[in-house]
Amino acid sequence: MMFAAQSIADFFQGFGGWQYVIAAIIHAVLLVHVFAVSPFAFIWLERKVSGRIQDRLGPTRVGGLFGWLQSLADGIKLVQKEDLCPSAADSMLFRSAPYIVCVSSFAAFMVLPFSHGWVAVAADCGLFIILAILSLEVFGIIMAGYSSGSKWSLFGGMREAAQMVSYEIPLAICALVPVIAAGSLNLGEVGGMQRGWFTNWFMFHDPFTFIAFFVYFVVATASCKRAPFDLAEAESELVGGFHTEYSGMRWSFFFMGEYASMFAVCGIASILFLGGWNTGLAPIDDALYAARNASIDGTSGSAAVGYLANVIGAGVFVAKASFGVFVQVWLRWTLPRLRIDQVMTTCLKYLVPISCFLFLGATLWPLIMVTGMGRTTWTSPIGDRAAQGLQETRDGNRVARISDAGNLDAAQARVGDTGHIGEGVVQ
Amino acid sequence: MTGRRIGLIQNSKFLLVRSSMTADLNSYLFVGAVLFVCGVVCMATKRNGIGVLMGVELVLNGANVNFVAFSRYTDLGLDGQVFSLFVIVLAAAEAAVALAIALNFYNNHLTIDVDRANKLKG
Amino acid sequence: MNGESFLFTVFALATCLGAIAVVFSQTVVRMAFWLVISLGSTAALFFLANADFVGAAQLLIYVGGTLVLLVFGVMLTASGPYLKIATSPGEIVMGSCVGLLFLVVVYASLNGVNWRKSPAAATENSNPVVATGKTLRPIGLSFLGSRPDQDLTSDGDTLTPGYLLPFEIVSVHLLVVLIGAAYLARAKRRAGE
Amino acid sequence: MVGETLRNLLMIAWLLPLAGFAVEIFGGFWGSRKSRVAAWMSVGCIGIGFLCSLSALLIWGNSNSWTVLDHDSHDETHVDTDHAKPADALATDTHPSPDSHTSHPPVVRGKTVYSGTLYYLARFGSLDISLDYYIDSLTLVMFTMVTFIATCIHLFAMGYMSEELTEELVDHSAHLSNGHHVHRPGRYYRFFAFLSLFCFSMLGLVLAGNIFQVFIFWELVGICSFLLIGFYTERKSACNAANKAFIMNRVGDFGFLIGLMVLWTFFGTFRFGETVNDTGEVQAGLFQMLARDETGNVLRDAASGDVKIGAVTTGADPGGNRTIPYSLLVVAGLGVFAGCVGKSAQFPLQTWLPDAMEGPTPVSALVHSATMVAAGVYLVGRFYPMFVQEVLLTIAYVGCITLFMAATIAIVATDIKKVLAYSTISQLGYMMLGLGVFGWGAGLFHLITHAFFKSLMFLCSGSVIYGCHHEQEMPKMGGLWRKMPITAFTMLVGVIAISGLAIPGLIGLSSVFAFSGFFSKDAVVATSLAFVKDNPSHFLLFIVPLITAGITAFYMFRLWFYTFAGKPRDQHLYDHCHESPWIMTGPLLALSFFAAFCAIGGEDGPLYRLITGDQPAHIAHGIAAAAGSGEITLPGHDAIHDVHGTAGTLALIAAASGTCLAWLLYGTTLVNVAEIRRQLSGLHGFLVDKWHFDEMYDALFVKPAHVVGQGCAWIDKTVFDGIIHASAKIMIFVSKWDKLFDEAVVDGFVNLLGNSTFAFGRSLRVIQTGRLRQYVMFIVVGVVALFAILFTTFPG
Repeated sequence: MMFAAQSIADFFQGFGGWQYVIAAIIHAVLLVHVFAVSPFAFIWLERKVSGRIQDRLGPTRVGGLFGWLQSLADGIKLVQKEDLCPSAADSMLFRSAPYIVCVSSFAAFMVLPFSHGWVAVAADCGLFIILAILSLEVFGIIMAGYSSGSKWSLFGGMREAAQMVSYEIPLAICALVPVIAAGSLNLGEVGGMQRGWFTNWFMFHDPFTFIAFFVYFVVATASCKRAPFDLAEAESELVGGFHTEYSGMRWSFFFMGEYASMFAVCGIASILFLGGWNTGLAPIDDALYAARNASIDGTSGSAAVGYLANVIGAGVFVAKASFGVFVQVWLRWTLPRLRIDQVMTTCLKYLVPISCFLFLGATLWPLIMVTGMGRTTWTSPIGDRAAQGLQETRDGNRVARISDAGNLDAAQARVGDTGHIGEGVVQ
Repeated sequence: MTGRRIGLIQNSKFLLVRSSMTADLNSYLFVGAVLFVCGVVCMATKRNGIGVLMGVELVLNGANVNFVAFSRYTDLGLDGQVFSLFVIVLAAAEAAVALAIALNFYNNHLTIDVDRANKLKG
Repeated sequence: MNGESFLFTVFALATCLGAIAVVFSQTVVRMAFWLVISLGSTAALFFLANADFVGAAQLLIYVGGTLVLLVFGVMLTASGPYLKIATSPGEIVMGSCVGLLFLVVVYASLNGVNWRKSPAAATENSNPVVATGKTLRPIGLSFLGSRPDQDLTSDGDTLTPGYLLPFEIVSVHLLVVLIGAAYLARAKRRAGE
Repeated sequence: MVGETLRNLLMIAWLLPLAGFAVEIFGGFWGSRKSRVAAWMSVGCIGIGFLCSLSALLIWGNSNSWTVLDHDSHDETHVDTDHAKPADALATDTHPSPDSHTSHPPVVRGKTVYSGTLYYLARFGSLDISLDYYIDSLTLVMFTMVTFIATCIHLFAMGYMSEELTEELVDHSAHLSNGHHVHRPGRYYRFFAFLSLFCFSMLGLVLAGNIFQVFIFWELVGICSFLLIGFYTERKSACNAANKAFIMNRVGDFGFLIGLMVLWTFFGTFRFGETVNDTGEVQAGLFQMLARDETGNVLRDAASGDVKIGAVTTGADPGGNRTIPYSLLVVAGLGVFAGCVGKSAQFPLQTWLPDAMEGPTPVSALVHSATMVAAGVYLVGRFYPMFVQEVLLTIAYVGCITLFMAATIAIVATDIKKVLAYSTISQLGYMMLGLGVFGWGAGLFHLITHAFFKSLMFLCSGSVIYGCHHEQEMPKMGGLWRKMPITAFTMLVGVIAISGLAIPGLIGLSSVFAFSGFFSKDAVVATSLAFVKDNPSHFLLFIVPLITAGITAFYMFRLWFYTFAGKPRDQHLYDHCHESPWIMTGPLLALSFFAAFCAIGGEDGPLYRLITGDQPAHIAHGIAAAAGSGEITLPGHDAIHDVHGTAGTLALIAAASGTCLAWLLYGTTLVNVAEIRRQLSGLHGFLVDKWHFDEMYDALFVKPAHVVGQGCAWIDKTVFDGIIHASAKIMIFVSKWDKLFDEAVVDGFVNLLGNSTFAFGRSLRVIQTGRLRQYVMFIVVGVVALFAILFTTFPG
């Protein structure tokens, strides 16, 4: 789709700086589609998995094979539903809360790279930005809980707020553990560093990252208020939690947001720990890498090769993230729900100290390695990979500049810098 | 200073509406000014203590905007960003303490109305 | 009017309108909502000004932290649903008038100043270091006490100090605030009871 | 060697009482008022002092092999007089010139006078003031006498003052304003401390080697007398008596000071005898400086008639040509004598002594009869070489008046101690008379004997008072000899001694059996007779003492009869009175022995020889007045010797008649005393009023003093107070206006300032509404206003 964007941009050459805006919009549209379609898949997945786990078939009626149209049917039903607003509610907040939720969780996709260079905004501090954006989601939920004017919602909102605010801490810290190993917050670089055999995945970089992966996954599950941490929508106690009063599309927006954020956190996990779009098999990865570079240099092959390579990488990435989502679903139907105090205790009394310990360990690990075996890693030196990552990014920028040299003034180049739209051009 | 010229004549140009809002320094500063003024007015008009707190946050954000703008458009460079980072962190700290104070106030007076906090009335 | 200006206009309007809405909205939670809008778009402005890290920090700390905290406060100090402590319209009018005057004054003064532009980038009128957008590592290094952006550009004649000491001070300050806030906000018997 | 030994012994005797005083007064005896430790301490001090003095006397005698006592030495002085001697040789009587001994068979008298310097007080160029010692026979005799009597009196006082041995003593003679008696803790230790201090002062006075040192101790004994007279401070009478004594002594000491000034001015030294100063050169004393020719007259400059001061080894003119005007010499003598008058209670300063009887009786015995009052006489004797004829005549007349007047008053006194006091004055008058009529030895002889018997009689009276529980009025007594035989007997001894009774031997008067008083008074009377023979115009100087001898016998026996003989007049008193304990009667016996026999042998006896051993040279042969000149003639020894028999007989007759009269009047009931008293009521009243001396002084000094004082007071009240009050009023007036100014202007300004500030703060108070939002608003408005001003004032 990058290719498409670039072509569109080229098509709008004459419009001053506007073609990039249009390109950005088109990107956004594509992303929205990803964002909007994936929940259908995940809801369907959830139904089937829960069904299997509970020894039943799950949806079979609507649609043919495995009832794959069930979610679509649900969506149609929801769209048709009346948009209710309780009289006791603060209507303005009540209406706007779902938008906040799904916008925030959608915005996370801006900096989430699907493959090498396939990213809307290749910010230097991508991880930081994505965590920040994900943390916005809470606000919408609190809004919903507060503005619904019902005690169930209020309690739900409060629980959600407390849970999120406290779970952000170990989440960020655990995310920082592999960052220490990588030395970069740029998710693209981090992903690029893990090329080669799967031992290069940061999960296996050192014992701390290994533990950190599981801790991160638990925390991520909680921060997506998935069971067993779904106290915000505990049906048994608070009818529907923060979305008790919602119905129709607004209600579905919450679930879009939830599933999107599930996908987002799992994607982050796959990039930080599981090698991102790398398969973990050195020959394949090297092949794909060579293909991309060739396309970038423009020496051999065409842009289509690099594009194909990126498609493969994106598929790998989505597969990894989806597996993470599957595991979360799996957990939901396996583990009982905790009490709210247990949730908070788990976070503040166990996960935070553990993550802090992991953080310290990760910082000390290179020293241990150096004293032990004279190098900072037991796998291939991370410095080289970092250099390669930097190299790629720089190449991308340079090529973009070259390609646009003719008619781009500095300001537009700045926009390119900011939006990194030009990266994909050559690929 | 040499570059500093204050005068009604020269200032009169801000009165006429700007045709197009380009992203240059003055526009940022204007946004910062609006944030600042809004924050001040918020502080001045809100009777809810937490509203006053929000006003403070607005004011601080106006300052942040200015910092970032300067770092972007003048050779203040990174310092501006660093300063704004400090401002943000300290603002968070301030918010925490202020909120604790507000809670105390509420515990003692069963209200959050700052007008009720006139023990220091002369 | 290029793309940047367009984005800037959008976010600037969002920021200003959100702020104004904060001023004029009555219930606290709505204020918080508008504040989120305003601060979020401010963060967007930061991104637009190549201050990615600052923007992210703004989002994380302000929107995700401080504002949630504020809403907490709202809920803890709400003596009724949709607490509304109305301000007399006269005050609002007067405040807005004064605010307007103040805005005039501020804008007049900042407009009257000929800000010293970056000499290195006199043509494109922006700071070269920041213009590249690669500000994360320099900021981190400056927190560690070294300034590559300046030391490398200024022919290495003088080594300008970084922000190690302020950084440490701020960290200690945060710890102090944590403890102090916990102490202040700990559950007490109400005066009324 | 002998000099050092004597000096050290006497210094021990002198300084021991001082140490005792220090210990007793500061030794913390106020903590234990029941202990006799202080008393024993002082008794020990003075007793050791007595032993030292006695041994010193013996050592002195051995050093010159007692040549003083044998008759030859006495004659040798006669022999000396026959020889024409150069005046300068006579200037130092203690160093007989060698040629006198070459020309005579050797009766060698060793050095008998020792003088030296103990300590230099101050130096003024070549002049200096120092503590010296001057030891000759007189010094030694005085030392022995004083220490002995003091020892006896200390012992007596231990018994007499025993009632002070208590924490709570009720003084029946002292009344508080509310009429109750004074209750106070006993002051036993303090009494003995004062006694020790007195002994120290008295001995220092005797040992003194220069007239200034004498003056110092003179004042010290004055202080002790003051303290002891006023021992019962709670009694107003005691306080008054103490003040009176002190003040009257000051009157005399004023003259004394004048004399000292004259001497210091002209002689440049105070020393009596020669001393060797630390540079080794011999310094002549006063006695050496005042040269006398062979006739005993002072050397006078023919031209100016001034007196030459020879043998000067100090001062500006070593040549010895310095002179002193004769009149000033007289003045100096009179001045010194004035001091003696005050101290010895001579006319006209005698009135303090009877009042001094307010002190405890031992004090009266020691201080006011035996030693201190005798100090005046002693000083006259010591300073004799410096007196010229006119001074001596004054002395004689003063003594004459004093002795008669005091005797007459003593006749009518009824208080036993008062009688003794007046007799003391009278006897002191005798001594002065004797000295005045050139009877140097006689006067000092009487001094010693009188010290013994008068202290004896005072102690007896003390014993009587003690036995009669402090009853002093003789008319209430009578017949006490049955109750207190020892006292009565010893008292009788004393009475006989003072009356001068004697039993004429069959062969001449030279071998009479008599008590000490007879011999000494006999010597005085004889001297005066000799004097009168040479100067008929001064016949009173013989008549009066002769009559007074009878009066003395009369009132003394009157006293004895009144007290001890006859029938008890107050039965209650009689029943309760008792004999005193041994510690009081013991001293009585000892003293009575000496009172009786100390003067045995009369003028050939050892005591007289000892006293006159070192008498001034010009005395022995008298001073013959130049023919035709109005000057008086002073008798020599042989002249006195010639009239001795006559004088003695006359004196004896007078004494006997007085005794008989007393016996008639008081021993028997033949004559009604009251009748006589009524017939002579005028005279009696005159005498009872002590010749109106007190009234006279009151009229002469006190009243004028009061008048002057009232005048001064009037001036003070009217003039000075007027000035002060006027200035005060002016000040008040001014300050009123100042007050107005202050309140109106200054305070007004300050208050205005304060009020305005307060009001301003009040007005600002409105602004401080305590509303956060308003403050913010103020800030904003302020900033806006500021900028507005900025824009308008600095356009461009």
